[in-house]
Amino acid sequence: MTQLFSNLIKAYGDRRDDGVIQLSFTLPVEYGQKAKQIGKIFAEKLGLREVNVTAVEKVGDGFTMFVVYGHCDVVLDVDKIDIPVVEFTIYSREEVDTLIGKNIGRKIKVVGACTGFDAHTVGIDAILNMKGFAGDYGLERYRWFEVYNLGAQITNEKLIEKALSVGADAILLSQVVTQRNIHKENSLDFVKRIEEKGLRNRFILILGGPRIDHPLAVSLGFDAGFGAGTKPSEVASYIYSRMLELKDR
Amino acid sequence: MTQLFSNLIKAYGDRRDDGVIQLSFTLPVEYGQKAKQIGKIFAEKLGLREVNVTAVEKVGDGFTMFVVYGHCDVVLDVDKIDIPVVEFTIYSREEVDTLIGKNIGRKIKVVGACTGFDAHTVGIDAILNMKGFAGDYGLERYRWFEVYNLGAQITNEKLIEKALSVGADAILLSQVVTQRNIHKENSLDFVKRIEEKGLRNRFILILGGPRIDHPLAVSLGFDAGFGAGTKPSEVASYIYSRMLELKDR
Amino acid sequence: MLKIRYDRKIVADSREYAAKIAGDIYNRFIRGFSTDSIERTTLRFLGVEGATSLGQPKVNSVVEKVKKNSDISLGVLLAVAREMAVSGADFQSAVNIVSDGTLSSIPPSREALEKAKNNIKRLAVLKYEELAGKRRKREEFKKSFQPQKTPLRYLIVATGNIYDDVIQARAAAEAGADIIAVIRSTAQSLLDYVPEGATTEGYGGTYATQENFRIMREALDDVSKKLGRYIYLTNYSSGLCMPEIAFLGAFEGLDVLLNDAMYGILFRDINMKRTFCDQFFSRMICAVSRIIINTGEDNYLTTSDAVERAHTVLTSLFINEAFAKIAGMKPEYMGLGHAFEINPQIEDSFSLELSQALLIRHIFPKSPIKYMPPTKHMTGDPFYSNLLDAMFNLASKMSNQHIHLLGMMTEAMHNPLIMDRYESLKNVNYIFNAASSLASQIQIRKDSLINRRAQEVLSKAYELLQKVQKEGLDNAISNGEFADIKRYSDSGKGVEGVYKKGKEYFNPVFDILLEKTGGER
Amino acid sequence: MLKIRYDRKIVADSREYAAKIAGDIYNRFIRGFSTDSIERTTLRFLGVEGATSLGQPKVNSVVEKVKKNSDISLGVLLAVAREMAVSGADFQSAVNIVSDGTLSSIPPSREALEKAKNNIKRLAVLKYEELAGKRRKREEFKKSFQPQKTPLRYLIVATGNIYDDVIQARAAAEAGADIIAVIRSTAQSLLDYVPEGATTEGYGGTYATQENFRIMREALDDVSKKLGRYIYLTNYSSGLCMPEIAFLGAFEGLDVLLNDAMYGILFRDINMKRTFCDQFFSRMICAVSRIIINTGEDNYLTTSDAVERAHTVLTSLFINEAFAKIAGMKPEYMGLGHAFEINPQIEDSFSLELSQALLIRHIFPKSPIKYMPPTKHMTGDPFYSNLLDAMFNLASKMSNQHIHLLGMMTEAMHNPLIMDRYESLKNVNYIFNAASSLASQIQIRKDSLINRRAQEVLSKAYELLQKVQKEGLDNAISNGEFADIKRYSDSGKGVEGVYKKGKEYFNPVFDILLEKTGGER
Ligand code: B12
Ligand code: B12
Ligand SMILES: Cc1ncc(COP(=O)(O)O)c(C=O)c1O
Ligand SMILES: Cc1ncc(COP(=O)(O)O)c(C=O)c1O
Repeated sequence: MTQLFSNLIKAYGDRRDDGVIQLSFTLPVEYGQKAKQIGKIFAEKLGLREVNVTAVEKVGDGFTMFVVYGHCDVVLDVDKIDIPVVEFTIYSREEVDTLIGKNIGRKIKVVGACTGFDAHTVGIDAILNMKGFAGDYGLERYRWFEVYNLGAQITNEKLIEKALSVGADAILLSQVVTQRNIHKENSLDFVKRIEEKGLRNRFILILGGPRIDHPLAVSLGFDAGFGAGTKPSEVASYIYSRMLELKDR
Repeated sequence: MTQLFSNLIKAYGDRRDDGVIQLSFTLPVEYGQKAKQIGKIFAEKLGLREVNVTAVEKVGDGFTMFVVYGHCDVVLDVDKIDIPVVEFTIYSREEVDTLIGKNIGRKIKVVGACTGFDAHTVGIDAILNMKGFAGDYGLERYRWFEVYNLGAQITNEKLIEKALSVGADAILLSQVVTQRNIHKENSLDFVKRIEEKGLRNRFILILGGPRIDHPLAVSLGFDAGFGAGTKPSEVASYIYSRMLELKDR
Repeated sequence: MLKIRYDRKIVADSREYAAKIAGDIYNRFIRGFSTDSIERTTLRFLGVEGATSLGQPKVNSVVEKVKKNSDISLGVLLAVAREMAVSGADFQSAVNIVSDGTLSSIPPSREALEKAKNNIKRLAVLKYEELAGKRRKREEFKKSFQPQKTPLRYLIVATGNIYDDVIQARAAAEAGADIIAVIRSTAQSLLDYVPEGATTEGYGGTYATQENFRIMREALDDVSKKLGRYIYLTNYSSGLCMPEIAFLGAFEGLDVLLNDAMYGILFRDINMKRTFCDQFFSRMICAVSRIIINTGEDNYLTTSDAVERAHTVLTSLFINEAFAKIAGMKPEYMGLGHAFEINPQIEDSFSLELSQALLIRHIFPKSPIKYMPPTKHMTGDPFYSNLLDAMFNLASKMSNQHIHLLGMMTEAMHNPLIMDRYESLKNVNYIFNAASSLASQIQIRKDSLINRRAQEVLSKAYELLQKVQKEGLDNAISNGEFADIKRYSDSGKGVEGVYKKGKEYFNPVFDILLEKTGGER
Repeated sequence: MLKIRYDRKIVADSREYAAKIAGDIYNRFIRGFSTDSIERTTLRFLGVEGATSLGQPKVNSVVEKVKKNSDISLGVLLAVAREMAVSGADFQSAVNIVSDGTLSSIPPSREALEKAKNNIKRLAVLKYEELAGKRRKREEFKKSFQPQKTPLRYLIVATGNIYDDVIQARAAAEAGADIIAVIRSTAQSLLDYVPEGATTEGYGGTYATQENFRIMREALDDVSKKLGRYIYLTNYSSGLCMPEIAFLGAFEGLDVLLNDAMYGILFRDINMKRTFCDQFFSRMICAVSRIIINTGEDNYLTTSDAVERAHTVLTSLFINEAFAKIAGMKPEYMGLGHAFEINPQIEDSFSLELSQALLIRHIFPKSPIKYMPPTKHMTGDPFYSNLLDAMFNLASKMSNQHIHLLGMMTEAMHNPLIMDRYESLKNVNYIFNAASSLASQIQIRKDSLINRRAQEVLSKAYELLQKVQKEGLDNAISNGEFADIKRYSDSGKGVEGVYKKGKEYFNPVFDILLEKTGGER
């Protein structure tokens, strides 16, 4: 365990650079004398050293679950990692309202929905509805936002139509179900439709959901992405600062 | 997710060969906007695909903990894995006693201890003392075993001396503390001393402890290894069958 | 059981209000109406199965054709009877003719029609007996096992592939599950037909089909024998095909069905009238087949706050109970549902949960109450989320719930992996055993938060019932009283499939069910 | 607090037996004896520190030399006083001379000796005042913070490197820990000297040294200020250097010390007489410095069964209490220890644990009881083991224990990783908050298992005390009454370091401590 340069990092168990991590997984092997070693070899193949198989349990006929601790040699050079981050100042609701009034001078229109088969409205409601989330009021509560919340289970096409018809500034898409990457497929479909209509620069496009993050959203063609625990004021602040940028151009 | 041949296995999440596993680890990075992506890249470097970073939490200044689920492409050919297993029949205490009486015809002498700095006696006591473990009586309770339990915190040297002085058939070494591989070092030291004295074939050498398994014990130079949850009757059965083998030779 | 204090008079009054609320809906929206799905169920009941050459389920085709070529308000069976009367065809052939759209336009003679109708009536009696026979056989099979200790351990499988589901279900049963629920593909509730055959796809589950029911039932019967413990099978009937799925479930020996009087309205935007009719018919089927229904009040707490709106759950339970009574169900089969969904960061959250759980257990003492685990506040950290499940397990054991849905420590991540389910069972097995008789050793203090909270929730539920009774349930729903969701009586999916029965409406299956269930209507 | 029923008369009688048991040991083995470590502590008390040129701690060197060149039974200080008297050296110089082994063989004049002794006495008073000053300053510092809610969250750090320990301790405090315990390297208890300086190695922890104490205290004071919450510091004094470490701990501002009257005998095979003397002296130091001691009865349940031998814990607690009283400790500083160690597969294990926890909490109402987490039955599956900790947390909250050791879900694997500790805090924070007032809302039924079990454990403890009193504690230990381990009065480590004090034994530090503590002897 030699100490690495400070920008190079390894996993930290209880000492710098010890590389300790924990794994759990199930293998389709019968529980028995050999199972533990198979689990060990599996972890070794993944690149762990000094593998400690701490649990080997039968989860069903022909299936064995493992818990493993081991040392892992993955080294990251954090300075070299380039991560897109959303750069904007987060204001309170009162501040955002004042700023929009002063610098934009008109109501910002946003249209939001959870499209596709996805019926989870709680997330988009948390951002848009009066009630808000974790004590932070939703966009409907803002003086300078005009909100159209279309709920869930509508098509991407409908969402775009609505945005056009009300003359929205921003479209907020929520995606909660991620099984077999349905959220990515549906988001791509949404962006494709926008692009086909030549509307990519017409709207600020925002993607949100518990498994969304900014880099993912950007890679799917959105302007920004917001994940688990997002507060409405963060989204409001982002939209405001984006509007300001667009105005300046 | 193509189905593999039946001897080739991948991790099983909820479908054959989906390869899903779970990880948790801590990185020495500040909790913040970038942390999640660093965690993701870490998991990808380990070889996971479609990494889902489900938890990113601050465990202290400069330290962030991650929980990750992802797909892992490690494939094992279970048929090709060669795992040493201890081959012997497990008998009950009554059976072992009858068999020793019949086929060995004299008391088998065993000496056991937990040597080095290791002070954990509960494991070796579970195997040797009357009381036993999980309802299975210890070797002291057997008619045909003569047991010398030296407890803990004695040296390897003393254990060997005692074994010689009582004319033991088997030596039972327990190792519980494994921090920084002290158990391996101490076990190797034990075997080295035995070998230096030219006594390797004089005793059946058995290693035990919660992190011991048969392959490890064999690699350290023992005849057999026993891990967590071992019952005394298993050890008794093993010693008996080894004695029988040695007698036949 | 651990006793709590609350005003029993308010409970009695609440029940009365609920009876009025449901009775009003029955009179205004159910009695005198039929729906596409009721008609299709009738056909299935009489043995119509399979698909047309275009792949459409035959029962759908028949109903569609009757709507197009005849008068659906008189019931599909009248159209079939007519065809039988005119062409002399037997029931099945007549059904095929109607389905093909080639039904004759000549009006039948009165006598021939009577005869045909009588034939169908006889067939209905026969089929009813067949179903009853199945039910009896299953009950006998069940009786050949020792009854399990409650709370029963209910586990979901949701791989999206029925064959993988079988693997997971077997593993779960072996690890200690008492009930296996096969989760349906998302949005099946919006399909206006029941898919056919064994299915290997879906999101978040695979389809509820007759064949899937059969495959899983067979597997579980096999495991039951192996383990010497009866394993219950659950699926979902909610949605546009509620009565059809109820029938298929009954036919294939399911023990439990998700079936709520309002879930489809609120959470799937299915039309109110449609849902009211369908739930009634489907519950009559459950009643005669002694299927335990599960209601979905737990869902309310995913969109509403579990502390502020706890009483809406209780209000809805009273209403669901009243609807079930109208359909002729016995309390022993009313698996009313509630949930452990309070924000875990609230001080005394456990006491509040326990209070709610005890209150519901007391108010519906004979019902196999279904208790749902924490979901909304589960996080991406499985170590932590597993603890919420532990406290949920403890609350369930201490209040002796009947059907205990096992929580998953990966609730916030994905459909359960095989090991998630296994860990969940380890959790529940540990807690139930460790706290085995805890509840019987303690008493709740008179002036405690637990008692105060129970009384508060009850009073609020009562007030809401009063209000709903005044407004009418349809209007209350339009006002967003439940789950903070608003729905209107003339919108929503499936509204086009509801019709007022004509004077000559003919449906002996309906009649038998009405007769056999003898509900409070 | 949650009330349980038990016979208070038996408690009073048990206390009497325990007082007799400890008194007997005091008379036979403590009064009139000193040990190597007591002598070394005396020197440290008077300011002797540092190492010889050979790297041996000076206090060890002095004692060794006195044993070799003079009469240790009269106390090291008499040898030092003699040297002062003969050579006119001041205290420190005289100490160095003795340490070098070059002490003069000429007998001092009576007056010179008296003067030297008086000088040392004055020094002792001065040093005592210094220590008392430190204690007062710390108490003031502590008072500048809001007192924390009990149970206090006690977390261990055990990296084996004091600097890593600091990192982990800070992280733990930030995540909510109230007490940080720095685990010692295994087998330090067998070292007959206290290592010097900051240490970065050890197995399962790093050494207890004065410098390590200082480093960690400084870090925690800093964190306390940052968080506005006083963070307590704990280390271990058990072993061959019990009184020395107690003194160093007191000097460096530790709040809690592991310090048991019998642990070293049973678990480290340290000689009985040695331990009895050392614990007495070390506890006098803790008494004057208001350090909370922690006893180690929890350990009994790692070698004995926690159901069968639960009463041995209680018996031992009575005895530890009696010894502490003799040393002049107040109940407020007696952190008597017990543990949650029942096999989790036993039905009603939680009720049994709760019963035991309540019983102990009731019998020692003023003491900052230390409650230890499950360890023996923890498994290699952290998801599962975390649940045992959750139920332990619940038992602790429900019985309002004082010092709550956080369990680690990786107890069966390794010393805690940084994330293990974090998860453990999440666990305890959730449970304590969720069950915040639960205990005040319930009552325990008269005829419950919990009450019956409490009475049973108490009765058995009482019987054992009776027996021990008859046999004498030394013989009871030889008979294996505690932890199923047998130890004999003339064997064990450190026996050569115990001696009967001669008539002229001189030790003003001892005298001051005896005077200031005024224990029940
Ligand atoms: C509540 C809930 C439901 C409710 C939904 C009610 C409703 N009207 O929304 C009901 C019970 C109806 C439901 C049904 C189903 N659900 Co659901 N459900 C959940 C649950 C428990 C909580 C989700 C939630 O409300 N979270 C609270 C909100 C506030 O958090 P959030 O969504 O993350 O939103 C925040 C951020 O992400 C962000 N955000 C979200 N959207 C947006 C959009 C924008 C523009 C921005 C800026 C930010 C933003 O801001 C919000 C506030 O911070 C989750 C499990 C869980 N604990 O996460 C499962 C879960 C999401 N459901 C799941 C599934 C599979 C289903 C079903 C398909 C199950 C089935 N087969 O029947 C059905 C069908 C739903 C469908 N067709 O989509 C899975 C998804 C698995 C996956 N990863 O693909 C989950 C994870 C449960 C599981 N483990 O199986 N569900
Ligand atoms: C009880 C216990 C103690 C007791 C020991 C009492 C005693 N006389 O044995 C006390 C309290 C004294 C103690 C002290 C310490 N302990 Co300790 N202790 C444990 C604990 C909780 C349980 C161990 C146990 O008794 N298990 C029950 C027995 C029956 O199981 P077993 O040992 O696995 O034995 C079975 C098999 O392995 C096998 N077996 C074992 N030996 C042999 C030998 C043969 C020949 C055969 C055939 C089979 C066999 O058969 C047995 C029956 O099935 C474990 C944590 C845990 N849950 O595992 C920590 C643990 C082992 N201790 C640990 C540590 C670090 C210590 C200390 C060093 C802590 C400290 N710094 O003070 C000290 C010092 C001990 C020392 N010098 O070695 C660590 C070890 C970490 C590591 N992997 O290296 C653990 C894992 C806890 C932790 N997470 O930190 N400990
Ligand atoms: C009563 C009820 N029916 C049905 C469902 C789910 O079915 P679907 O997603 O197909 O609407 C639920 C979900 O929890 C439910 O509570
Ligand atoms: C009272 C007491 N002292 C000391 C220790 C540990 O110290 P050591 O391992 O150095 O003996 C323990 C362990 O739990 C204990 O309970």
